[in-house]
Amino acid sequence: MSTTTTQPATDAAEFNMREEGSRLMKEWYARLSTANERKAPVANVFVMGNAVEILRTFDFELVFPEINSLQTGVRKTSQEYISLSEDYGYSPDVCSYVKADVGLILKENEHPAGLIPKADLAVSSNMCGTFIKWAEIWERWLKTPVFVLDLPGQRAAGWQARPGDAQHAADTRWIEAQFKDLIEKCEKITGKRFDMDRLAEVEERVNKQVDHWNNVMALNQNVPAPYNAMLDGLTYIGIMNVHRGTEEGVEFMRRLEAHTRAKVARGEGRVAEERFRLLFSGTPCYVSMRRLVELFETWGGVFAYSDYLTFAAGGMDAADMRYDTSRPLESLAEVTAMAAHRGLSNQFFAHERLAQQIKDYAVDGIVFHGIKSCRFVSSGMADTREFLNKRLDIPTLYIESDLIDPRYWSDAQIKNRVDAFFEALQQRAGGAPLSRSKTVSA
Amino acid sequence: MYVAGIDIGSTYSKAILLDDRRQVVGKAVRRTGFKLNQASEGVFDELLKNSGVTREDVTYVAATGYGRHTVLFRHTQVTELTAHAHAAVHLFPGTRTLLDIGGQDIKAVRVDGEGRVRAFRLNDKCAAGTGAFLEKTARYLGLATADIGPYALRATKPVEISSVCAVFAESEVISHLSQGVSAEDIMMGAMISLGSRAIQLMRRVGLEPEFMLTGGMVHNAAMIKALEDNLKGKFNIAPDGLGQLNGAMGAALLGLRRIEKLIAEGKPIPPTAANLGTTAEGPVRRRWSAFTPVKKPAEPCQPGGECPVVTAKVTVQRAGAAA
Amino acid sequence: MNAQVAYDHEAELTTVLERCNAAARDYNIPSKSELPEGYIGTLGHFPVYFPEEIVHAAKLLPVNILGGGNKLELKYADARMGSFICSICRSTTELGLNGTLGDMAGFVTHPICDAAKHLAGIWARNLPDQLSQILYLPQNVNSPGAARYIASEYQRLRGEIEKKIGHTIGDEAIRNSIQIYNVNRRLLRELYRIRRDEPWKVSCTEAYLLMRARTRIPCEEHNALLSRALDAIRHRSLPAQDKPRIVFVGGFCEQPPIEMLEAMDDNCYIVDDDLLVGLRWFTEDVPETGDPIWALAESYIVRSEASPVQHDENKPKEGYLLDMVKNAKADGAILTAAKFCEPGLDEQIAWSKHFDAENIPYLVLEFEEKMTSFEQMAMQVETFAESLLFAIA
Amino acid sequence: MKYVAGVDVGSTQTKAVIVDENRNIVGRALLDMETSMVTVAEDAFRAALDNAGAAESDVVWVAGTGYGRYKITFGKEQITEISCHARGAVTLFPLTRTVIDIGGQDTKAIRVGPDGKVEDFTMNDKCAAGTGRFLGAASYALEMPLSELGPLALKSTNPVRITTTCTVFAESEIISHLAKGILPEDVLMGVHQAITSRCVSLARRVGIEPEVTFTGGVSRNQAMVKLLEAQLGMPINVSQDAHFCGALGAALFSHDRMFGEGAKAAPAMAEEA
Ligand SMILES: Nc1ncnc2c1ncn2[C@@H]1O[C@H](COP(=O)(O)OP(=O)(O)O)[C@@H](O)[C@H]1O
Ligand SMILES: Nc1ncnc2c1ncn2[C@@H]1O[C@H](COP(=O)(O)OP(=O)(O)O)[C@@H](O)[C@H]1O
Ligand code: SF4
Ligand code: SF4
Ligand code: SF4
Repeated sequence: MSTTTTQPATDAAEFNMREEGSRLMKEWYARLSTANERKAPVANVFVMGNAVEILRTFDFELVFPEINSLQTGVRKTSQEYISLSEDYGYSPDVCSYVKADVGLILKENEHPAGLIPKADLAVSSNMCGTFIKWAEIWERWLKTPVFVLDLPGQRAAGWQARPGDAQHAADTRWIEAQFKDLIEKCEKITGKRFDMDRLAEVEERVNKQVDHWNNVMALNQNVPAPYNAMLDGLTYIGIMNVHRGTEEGVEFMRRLEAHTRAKVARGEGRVAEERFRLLFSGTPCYVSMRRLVELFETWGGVFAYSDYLTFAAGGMDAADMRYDTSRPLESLAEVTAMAAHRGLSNQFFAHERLAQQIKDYAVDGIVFHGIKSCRFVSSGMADTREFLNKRLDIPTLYIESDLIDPRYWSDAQIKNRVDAFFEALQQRAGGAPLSRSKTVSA
Repeated sequence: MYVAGIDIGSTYSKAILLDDRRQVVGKAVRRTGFKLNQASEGVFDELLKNSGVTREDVTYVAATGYGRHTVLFRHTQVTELTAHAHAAVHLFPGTRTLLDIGGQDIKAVRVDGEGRVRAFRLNDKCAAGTGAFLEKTARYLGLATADIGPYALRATKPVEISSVCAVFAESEVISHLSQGVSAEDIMMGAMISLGSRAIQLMRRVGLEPEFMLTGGMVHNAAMIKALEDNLKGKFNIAPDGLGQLNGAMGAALLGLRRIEKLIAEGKPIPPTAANLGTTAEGPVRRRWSAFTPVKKPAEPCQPGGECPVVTAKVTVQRAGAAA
Repeated sequence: MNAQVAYDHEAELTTVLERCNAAARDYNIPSKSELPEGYIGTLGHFPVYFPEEIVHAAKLLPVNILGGGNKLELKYADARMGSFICSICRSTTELGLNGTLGDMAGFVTHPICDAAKHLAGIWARNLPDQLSQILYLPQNVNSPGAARYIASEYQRLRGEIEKKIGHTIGDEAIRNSIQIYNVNRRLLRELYRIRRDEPWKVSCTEAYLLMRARTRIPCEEHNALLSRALDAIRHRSLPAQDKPRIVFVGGFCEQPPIEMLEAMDDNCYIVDDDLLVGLRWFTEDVPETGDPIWALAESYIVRSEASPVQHDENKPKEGYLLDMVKNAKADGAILTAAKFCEPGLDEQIAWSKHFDAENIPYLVLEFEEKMTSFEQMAMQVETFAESLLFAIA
Repeated sequence: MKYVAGVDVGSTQTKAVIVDENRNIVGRALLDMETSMVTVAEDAFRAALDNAGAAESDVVWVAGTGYGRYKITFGKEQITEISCHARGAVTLFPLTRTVIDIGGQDTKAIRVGPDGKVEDFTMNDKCAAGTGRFLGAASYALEMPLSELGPLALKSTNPVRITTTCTVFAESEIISHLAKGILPEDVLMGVHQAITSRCVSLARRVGIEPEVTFTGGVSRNQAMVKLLEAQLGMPINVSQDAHFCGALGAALFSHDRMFGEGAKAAPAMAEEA
């Protein structure tokens, strides 16, 4: 679905990831702003478990309400949206993404990035339970037809459904049945016939994109790490989601990979002096992300990886998760079933995955970021930490704040904890807790 | 015929006496203290003295407030929300949203044209955002409660207290003071913080004008200013210091209605607990919550630890037909 | 009034209630030696709905794990749960870690919300000997194939249990269990009918205790207790009081403390509620013939209640609540949600906005399983009752 | 002789410790918080110098810690109180594995490894319930100095249960219990129990391993020590210098920086304790 022409690829060194990323985001929002005018079909989808590939074949313009919400945080306007929905009646304990979106409805879709179009369809999934409650808000309030994609996750510890076993076959069958149902609904809404060949094309692009993505992720295993998984990584993942399966998306990822490779070849790291490599577990605090990264980087700490990048990319991080474009729909169902297993929809193997990532990225410590809003990510986190603490001798830090609700960010307290964490890391490394490498304001 | 309304609040006890034309005959306010029945006796005696009437002249007593059940000489009781709502609409018929800031809680109430409660919200069990927060801040600054208002009005550049905890606010006050911020500005800042929390609570019930402020805060001109600035609107405030007595007034008004009805129907006025010489109302139904009929403790008793299981012995009362 | 006869029924009811109260509020799992006759072990499951029949047919006692109440002191769970997780998940974790639930053969959760779903993983890590699993009850019950999917999940559960206990569970045994549970659901429907028609005869607290006992004792025993209780309740002669008729919703997963129910009983008649809705999930009998797994799976879709944790296009939740209010001729509703309960809190808004539109009075309350102070709550309920009755005038 | 110093600017009290080249504590000072953190820190430092009989010019390094550490203008370095309390506690009691620090505004639990290094820690957030301030409220309500609370509480035979968690409202609950005629010791014991159970549940988050060392101002309260021991079911270490633990840790880090390499706990200190 590439209507805008992409710039021809230039030398990797000239690639300005940040600019390019924000250009793509801007373009996407600009298209959304005119979608209703253009009478283009619009679908609301979530980052995890969304059947984007199918929707693309029907030329749906995709709205990611989660990204809208996080953007209010990045743009420091989330408080306004959240307050609107709390005044409307939402409890402070409700997921702040949901509340920012309710605020958006109350502000008649006026988003700092542009006008958000009214959706003709919403595809929700059971990956996060809140998705369903969220979609029900649109269903009730805006009368948006909602399709809940039911993706069976892992049933128990110690086993995963794998292609070839009966469980995987059963899950695939159920998912495929739902895809067919969804396709029928899309046909009704758009008045178009489903085109299997286009699905294969989209999948082909996603395959390429995911390959690049996995390479980019792996490049951060280098010392020093070429990018910060929690700052740069967030830009990457934004593109990965909104441009999943588009030409621009493939191109961005291709250039990003080349650019990152070049950086690694030059031995260039994200921070001048990389003293500690860290893994970030949990979702980011978008309002204060820069501040948080600054707190870490002044100590020479860089986030080499984050499990957020795994699950928010749709769990497509394994090499074997490629679409077989010769049988697009079955393959989509198969891969979706596997992605649902790999995603964070349960806690059966969260610790195993982290343990692997600790090794892969050679990190010195893990930062767990509990999110007040998001029980999906936070519920098992403290237990995972306990477990890892006991099994692996790895220092961990547990902090709590929120995705986009600035009221839960307490600078003094977080700074105190971060400082103490680094002092402990330094002591472990054999030294006394020296001061940080750069001075930072109190 | 006189009817008294008594509001035993967490910080202040208020009493008011109305005649049958709904005119105020007398009023009394005193600190509640910690002996609630003494507070009710005390404030009632004061009320009688201020009104120049005797106990026998008072036909009916309606109690409200958090200590309403301790007023043994009451004929009836209503909750403070019901009472406030009723009096608010009696005094200002246009009132639709009511804010009551007391010593230990804040209440926002939406009322209808007849003074009935439509919706309400209370703050949590946290002192940040109650009168106690102000009193604490004042205490660090060495101010008496009554001086807070006039003092804060002198502020020129208020600094907000961002701490969510009334206790941690103290360190913030100290740190502001050490940076040379004047005490007036700090005090006013505290009110602005409190004010924004209070207005937020009002938003939760829907900001329908007219607004009315009740409770002890009506004595605090600076607080009223902070609230009105935030609301960008005016509050109705009862004249003659009746604002703090609003709850008592509501109780008295409802009492009057009740007694008028009883008289119209030719029914006698029911006796009070004090008349009957009892101290508390007997339990009507068996309280299942009072038992913890556990066969064995929910967890092994720790040596020296406190046993988490309370096995209350309750004498079984046979409720129902036989009683 | 014939005091002698009335007294007997009251005494009978008291006996039953005492038994139920003891069962309902016992947080321990019966050990091997304490198990009721004929049972070989226990299997825990989390609210809301669970196909207990399958477990029952395996001669395992199905135990609905409902948290730890407000007397439990958390010692271990706080380290395992962030500070924003609901109480029932915390206290359940505590009971797991402190050994109270150590004798269970397994613990099964359902994806009603993320916290509940994740509980299974936490369990698996900490109690590796138990069968800790997620039973995927689908969130898309409207797509064709949903019943087949549920049936395959049930079949899987059956297989897992068979492996655990070492012998097969026959169809006949499941059909037999369905019959027993059908009787139970009929009795519960009757209990709720009495509450709707003559709420002064049985309080919400009493009904709750009667019902909750089923989460701990065999269904057969519960059937007998319920029959006795219903008989006694029918004969009860308590006068109707001037209290508003209220529907109470929001207690579908985390359990409101008994004190809270009592505070409501003091001021209102609770004529219908969604307490322990999973025990009353089916609105009609489950077919007692044919493939029992299929009967349960299909009934889950076509003969079931609506709940905040189940998305079903054909059962709009406000509609269901409105029916509840209408059928019970209620004057208003109390809409609660447990603190930190995402589905509950979201649903509360939807309900309240719908009630605004329909002009039905309601009160919004938030509760926590572990709360110990009820003064403020009682005051709110009292105010609500006053505003409905304006009884003073 | 050259000296190093540690200054712990707490929320309620400021502590300063002077340590000599041989790691002996030679001076201590404790001041109540006044209006300015800067001056109180300086005053405490001077008082500790006086106490040590040392001249300011002999002090080669000052490290600040505590809530107001960034306010110390004369300090050369700031270290968090978590590292400092752990360091201090491990120095006083080398077998320490868990440190519980209850101060005026924070309650912390720190787990240290066998090598004396911080492994994990946790502290209370945004609410003063369960901190020393809760005792402050009791002291205000009972009009009794802090130092007498513990001894009185220990006389209790029938403690009441304090149900309010909010420190501010606890004050009124205390008074209302007293007004009901409940003995002050029983009320006080209730207060102590409330704090203890909050602290213990916090401490359990890091996992409690023996030996446990109790630091911070509240460790001076014997009733708290007794209750903590009972709740944890193990004896806990308390030192005369526990209140100065944060400042001591800061001073020792200064010592490392100036005179030593590596952070080996000095046995000399432990003997002194
Ligand atoms: N004269 C006054 N000036 C300023 N504030 C006052 C005055 N009198 C009372 N207050 C404030 O009002 C609060 C008590 O209000 P009130 O409504 O009587 O409380 P309650 O009903 O909870 O006992 C106190 O916390 C105090 O801050
Ligand atoms: N003599 C004493 N006896 C008992 N408790 C005391 C004593 N002195 C101080 N405290 C307690 O110690 C607390 C201060 O502890 P401290 O560790 O200095 O805290 P901070 O570092 O936050 O100022 C006070 O709040 C008080 O409760
Ligand atoms: S709970 Fe978490 S995953 Fe779910 S919608 Fe909210 S932020 Fe997203
Ligand atoms: S109470 Fe709510 S949040 Fe908690 S487990 Fe139940 S449904 Fe989930
Ligand atoms: S935050 Fe502060 S004011 Fe609020 S409950 Fe805790 S101690 Fe009380």
